[in-house]
Parts: sequence; structure tokens; C-alpha cells
Amino acid sequence: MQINKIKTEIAEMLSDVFDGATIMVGGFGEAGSPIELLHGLIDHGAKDLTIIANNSGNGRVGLGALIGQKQVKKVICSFARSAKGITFQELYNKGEIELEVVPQGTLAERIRAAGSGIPAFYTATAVGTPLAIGKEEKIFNGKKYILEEALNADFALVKADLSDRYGNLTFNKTARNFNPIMCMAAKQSLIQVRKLIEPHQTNPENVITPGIFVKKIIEIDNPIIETNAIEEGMIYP
Amino acid sequence: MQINKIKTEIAEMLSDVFDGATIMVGGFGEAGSPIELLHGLIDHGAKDLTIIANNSGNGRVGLGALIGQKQVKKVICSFARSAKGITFQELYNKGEIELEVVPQGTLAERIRAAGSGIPAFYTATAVGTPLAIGKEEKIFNGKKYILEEALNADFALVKADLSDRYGNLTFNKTARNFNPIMCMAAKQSLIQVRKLIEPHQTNPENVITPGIFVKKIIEIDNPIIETNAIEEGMIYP
Amino acid sequence: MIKKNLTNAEKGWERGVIASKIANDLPHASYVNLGIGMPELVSQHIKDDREIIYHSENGLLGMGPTPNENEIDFDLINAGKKPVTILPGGSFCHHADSFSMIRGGHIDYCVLGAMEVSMNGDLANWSTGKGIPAVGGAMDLVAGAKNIFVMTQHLTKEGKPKLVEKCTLPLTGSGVVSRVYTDYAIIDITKEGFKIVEINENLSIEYLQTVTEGRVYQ
Amino acid sequence: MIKKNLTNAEKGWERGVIASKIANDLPHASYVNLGIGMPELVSQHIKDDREIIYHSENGLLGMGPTPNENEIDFDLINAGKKPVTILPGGSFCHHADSFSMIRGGHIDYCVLGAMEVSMNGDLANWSTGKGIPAVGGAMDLVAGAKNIFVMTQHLTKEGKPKLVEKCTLPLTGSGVVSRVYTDYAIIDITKEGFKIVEINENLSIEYLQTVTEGRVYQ
Repeated sequence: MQINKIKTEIAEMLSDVFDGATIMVGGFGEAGSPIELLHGLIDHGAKDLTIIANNSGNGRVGLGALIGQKQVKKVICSFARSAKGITFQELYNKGEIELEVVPQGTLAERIRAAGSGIPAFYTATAVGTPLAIGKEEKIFNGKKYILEEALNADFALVKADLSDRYGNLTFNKTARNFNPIMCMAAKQSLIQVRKLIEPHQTNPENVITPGIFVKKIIEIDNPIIETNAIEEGMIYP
Repeated sequence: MQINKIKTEIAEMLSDVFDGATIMVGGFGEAGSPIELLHGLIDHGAKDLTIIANNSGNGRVGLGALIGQKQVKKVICSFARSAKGITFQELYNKGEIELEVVPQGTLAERIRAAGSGIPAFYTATAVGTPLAIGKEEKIFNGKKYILEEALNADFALVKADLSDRYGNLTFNKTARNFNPIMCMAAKQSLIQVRKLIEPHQTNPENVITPGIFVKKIIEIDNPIIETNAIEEGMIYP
Repeated sequence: MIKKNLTNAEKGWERGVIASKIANDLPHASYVNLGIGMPELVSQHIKDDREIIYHSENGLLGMGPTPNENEIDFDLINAGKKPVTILPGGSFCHHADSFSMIRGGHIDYCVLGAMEVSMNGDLANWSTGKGIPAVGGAMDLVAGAKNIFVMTQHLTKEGKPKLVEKCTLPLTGSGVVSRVYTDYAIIDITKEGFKIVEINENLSIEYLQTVTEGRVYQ
Repeated sequence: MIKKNLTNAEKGWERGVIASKIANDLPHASYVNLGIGMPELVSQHIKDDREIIYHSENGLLGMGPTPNENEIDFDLINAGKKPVTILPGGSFCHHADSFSMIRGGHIDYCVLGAMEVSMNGDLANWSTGKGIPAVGGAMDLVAGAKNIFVMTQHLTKEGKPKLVEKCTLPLTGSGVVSRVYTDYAIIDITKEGFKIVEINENLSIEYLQTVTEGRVYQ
């Protein structure tokens, strides 16, 4: 029997998602954002989700649409204020969604730590700022650091470029961003890829996310481009 | 003016090395071991060195030779007991060299932490064992962890496969091992590469160590293979 | 105290002039992160006697200029989420690796905008205390990069000093700024106060003092 | 108490038999790390009804069998520093990433040798307390992998039990072993003691108890 993580239906990708789940969403702005999986999550209907992502969505597509459907109770991100953001802003101003602001590098490192079995680490980022309040401090070599804990998730929704049936992923340019580390940190990482390839086509030197961090894969060969979708006035669902 | 980190003489590579320096040496066993740079360090003559590596050298070539020259006062490594090891064993049994044993994964993470500006992190590795003695403990989610500190170095000696003049490195198979993280952790990483290439030949998707972590590069196109050298009875110098 | 409508004599350097002054202070072979907005201008003023490598914290080292309209790739963007290019010898990495470059002290210079800079080098540039709080990578950059340069107008739009004795806005970092480039002057952060490195040729030190909170000296 | 020369009836399973029992217990699609020495045999006994992916902690996922003499590449070795191969769909990574797989709980099974295993799952397999201390990746593997299987002879070369009430040698990990495969039996670590999952067909429980320190039960 051969390992085969490839699925053909988005519903199958998201079959284990439950109400109250913590879900990491890859992407930095629109680059690497798994829009089709996010739309699948709207169709799925899971509620009370905690979303971990760098941003909080644009327009009414992808993450912006999911938040607009009121399926999200909390967002953990570095930058929830974007030019094209609508839905998060509306709910936040009404007090209907929680926000935890995390510096971008601390966010990345907390995600990587979760995937690497590191429950907590010290960093100088945010020392002396409002974001350090309540955090344990310690001095190393005369300099002050704060303790930051790992950020785990039940699921990660990720967009990659290529994958084989094992889930060996490569990414396209800066669409890499948070995607590889989220694959490490989630119990189930669910990947939409532009193109499936055969295992012998995977160059073992160039794999960015090895299959060990991947649970399910689906090919979406012509994914929605957020900028274009918003310009065209797309609203999901 | 163009950035150009390429040197032509090994002496130039090692010109800043000083007595008492802490030097990381890449490689796992012989794979990725920078033998020519290590021989250059013997010619250089720096003393009282602290070496951070996974192993403690084989035969009387490379790291084994450097230790045999009594230039090393301390080795920090995970496994100092190898079938072909001679020089470390001799000095250790006579009490003439110090040893700090670090679990291999903790060693790797302490090096990566140094390069990433993380002064310390918690890990479950070694909890309840003699290697946890004297280390700070903390409970996260009901499980016990110990605090491990970053391992910094003044220099890293590294063997890579390809590089351009910026120091964008790729490695060959399992010769990658500790080399990329040591480039991150050292103030100066000094690289011997099998082959130099032009910047436009570097695929930005496949760079393993970006040039930002590299100080100097030299081409050694036909490096010594440790197994063969030991079989042939090579002794350096 | 501070006049809202400055006379001709009191008009400061144009943005391009400030940018070129910063560009001249970035040594050959530096790894540099330019903050979103005004600091992005710096790259246009680098002279041929040096090569600078630009880091964008979203996983791009060796960032090149803005692409032509027909070369835009929505998967190749900078930290400001605008389309960019990559130069030969550039590389991509994931976010944890990218911030290892920052937090690990591998970025030589970071040029950022400011709302306030205090005499001891505190920087406030991420929050007015109102609206949705959003920090991005600013706190990581100021804590991690070797040298933090601030590029800013000397006064706020309301005509208030940005160089202050103590910041009133939420901090981005504490004691992190080494030098400030404004339309009025280049100023080093020192223990004795704001040290003038260069003052706009049309301004007096006395005037600079009136538009700066905290001691200015030469 | 323990006889050095066992009769035929008391001879245990051959190594290959133990290895095949372990192989049968590794589920399809598992990610597995096999320790140096005896555990390496396990990969030869995997049946066609499953695909197992082997991890070697020196940065190799998808490890294949030993190469032919003329295919040896000194840059493609395993954690025991012996030449190996890589299978299609395999990949290389650096040491920090490789141990993220281990420490982060991504390795489903790790099979290791043992000097001693205690009733509460403590493992001692890295040091006799003499000679040069050398731990390698053993402590990371036992702390990180989801399931730790031990593969060992039931008795030491001197005829002493390896399954003990309390380890006397320096520990590799505390409470980490879930199951032990010996030439005499397959034994689960439980709160009540060493639970027999399967006993060698030639041995009695009474005999097994005489060669095991601590309670054995079925």
C-alpha cells in the first residue's frame, strides 16, 4: 500500500474541523493565502473559531469572508488594520470579535516553537512596550528579555505551489511566508497546491515543507487572486 | 562596487581567528566536515580554542588533527566517542581536554537560537537525566521542561556545495546537517565550497543559507574525503 | 510656541534630500531593512560606489525595485504588500527564518518612520492609542537590527515636535534608536541629549531647539 | 539465580523474529526513526500492505536501504554514519529542522536499544557511567517521539535482567518507553508492572518472572 495524502473534494479536506477549533491561516496579505480552503470552511460552517494569521482579511473573500460570516470569535495576528479590510473592522468596532496582537517575528517564532516542541522561549522583541505587560522577564548577559509561549493549532490552512502524494511542498516566491511553519505547528495541516507532481519529480534538496508536516493535499490549479477578486466585487458565499 | 566575499587563500579566510576563540565546526561525522579549513587552522596556529561540533574528530585529519595539535582546550559536542577517534580520546583520558556533552537536538537548537536572537528556550530533552542537573526547570501544561541557553561562536568553519559571491549556499545531501545553523550563530562564518557559481545561477527558491549569514568564501574543488584519507594513513600536518 | 506656517527660511529638506543623506550613511555591503513609507525612498539614492542588500521581513532578501505594470506578480510582494522584484543573488525564506535575520542581529541597518523619538532613544511608531492596534514587524525590527535609523518630518502635521523628552504614545521599543534624520537636522541619540550631526543650512540651532523637546546640542 | 547457559527450550526469538514483530506493529504511513544497531533490522521486515517512512536524525527523511559498493556517497549517510540511500519523495534538511521533527512530536515511532528499562518506562541506553560520555540524539528521540519501542535481548551478556524495578545506569529519559520487544516476550509498560503482550512460545510466565526484575503479569 502506498501513502497518498491527496484528496479530491474540499469537504474531505475539512472533514475533521470542529466548532471552537484553533486554525492557522497561511499567507502574508494575499500572497500564499488559501482562499479556496477558507471558502470551504465557510461551506463547512464551523463556528467559534480562533484564527492565527498575520492579517485579518481583505474585502469579502477568503479570510475576510470567513470573518464576515461570524464564524470567528478571536483573531491572533500582527496586523489587523489593512487598507482593504472590512469585515474584521466592522465586528471589532462592535465588540463582536476578540483580537490578540503579536509582533510579527514573535508570532512566527511562537508558531515555529510549537512545531519544534519548544513550549516557550525568550525574546527581546516588545520589551518595554505595552505588549510585554504581564509577561515573565529575565536578564541574559545584562539585557532584558520576555518569555513567549508556543502557539499551537488544531488545523493549518496552507497554500503551496507543488506537492507530491507525500506532501513534500514548495512555495512560490514570497507566498512562502508563514505557510511552512504553520504546517509544523498544527495537528492537521491541510494544503491546497497549484499542481501535483510525482514523488520522483520532487528534488530532495529543494523541499521546503517535508511531508511529515502535511496531513491532506488538494489540487486547486487556478486559485482566486485576492486583488482581482476584490476589484471585481467578489463576495463569498 | 560589488559585494564579493570570495577569497583565494585559506590564510585570508582565517585571518581574524584569535587565541581563545570559540569556533563552530560543521559536519556530522565526515559529511560536511570542512577539512581544508581545519588544516588551515592548524597552519594558523590559534590556541586555547573552544570547539562546538557534533563529534570530536576521526584519525589525524581535520578536527582530529586540530585536537591532536593541542590547539583545543574544550569540546562541546553530542558524541565524542567514535570508532576512528584517536586524538580527543588520548587527551581526554589524560585530562588534557575539557568536554561538555549536549544532546544532539539540544545542541542544534542552541545553535539555531544563537543565530535567531533567542537567548534561551525550554525543552523536554534530558529532563530527569544527569544532563539536566543544575538547569532551571519549569512546568508547561503539566509537563516538565528545562531551560537551555543559546550557543554563540566567534567563527564557524563550514563546508558547502555551491556558492555565489554573496555567499548564498547549497549543500550536498546529508552534508547539510549543522552547517546552515552554524552560519547563523557565528560572528564570522567561513565557508569552503566545492564550486563557485554566478549570482544569476543561484535559484532564489533553493538557497539553504542566504548570504547574510556568510562572511568569507573559498573554493576547494576537490576536498579531502575523510574515510579515504584515514585509510591511506594521512596525518596532518 | 511652534508656528504652523513656516517661512521660506524655515522649510526643511525635501524627502529626497533626507533619503540621500541616509543613503550616504549606509556602508557598502550592508544588509538593510527599509520601513514602509518614506524610508522606501532611500534605495533610490544609493551611489554606485556601494552595493546594499535589502531585506523585506516577509521572506525576501535581495529585494529589487518596483516592477513594471506587466511584470507584477502578486506572489512577489514586500512587507508593505506592494509588488516588488528580486535581484540576482536574492533568496526567499519563511517567516521564522526571515525574523531570525532580524532578531539575530544580522540586519545592519533598519530605517523606520516615527511618531515620537525620546532623548534616550525610545521609539513610538506603531499606535496612536486609538483604533485597531496593529504592530506588524516594527517591534522585532527595533529590538533586533544592529542600527535603527529614524526618518521623519521634524514636526507632526499639527506642528508638534516628534523629538521629545519622553514618549507619550505606546512604545515600539525602548532605547533602540541611534540616529534621527529629519527635514531639519540629523541628530544622534546620546546620553547628553539630542546631538546635532548636521543642521539644515537655513536653520539656526536656536530655532531647532524651539521645535525640539529636550536639549539639542552640537 | 539466572542461568547463563540456557537450554534449547529457553532460547528466545532470533533477532529477525523480534524485528518482524515490531514491523507488524508499525501502522501504514508511519514516520519512524530506527536506532543504531539491532533496530535497523526492522525495516527489512515491513510487509507490502504498508508504507513506512524512515527518518534519520542527521537531516534525512525517506531513508532507503544500504547502497551497493559502487553507489556509496560519503555525503549520504545515516545517524550511525553508515552510507545509505534516499527514496523518491525523500528530502534533506538541516539539524535544527530535523530535530524539530523529533522534539515536535512528528515522529510516530522510535525503536531503540536498551541497557535497562524500568517498570515506569525509564530508559537507560547511553552510558555505562564509564568511558567518554556520548549521548548523540538518544535523549531527544525519547523525549520527542510519540511512541518509544525498545528492542533488546531480555538479558545482558552477563545474564542479568534488563527489565528492572529501577534503573541503576544514567537515564536517557524518564517514563518514556511504551513497549519492549525482547527475545523472550513483548511487554507493555503499565502502572501495574510489566504486562505481557506476547510470550515466547517456549517459555512459561514463571520463567519470564525469574529473568525479570519487577512484577510481570498477563
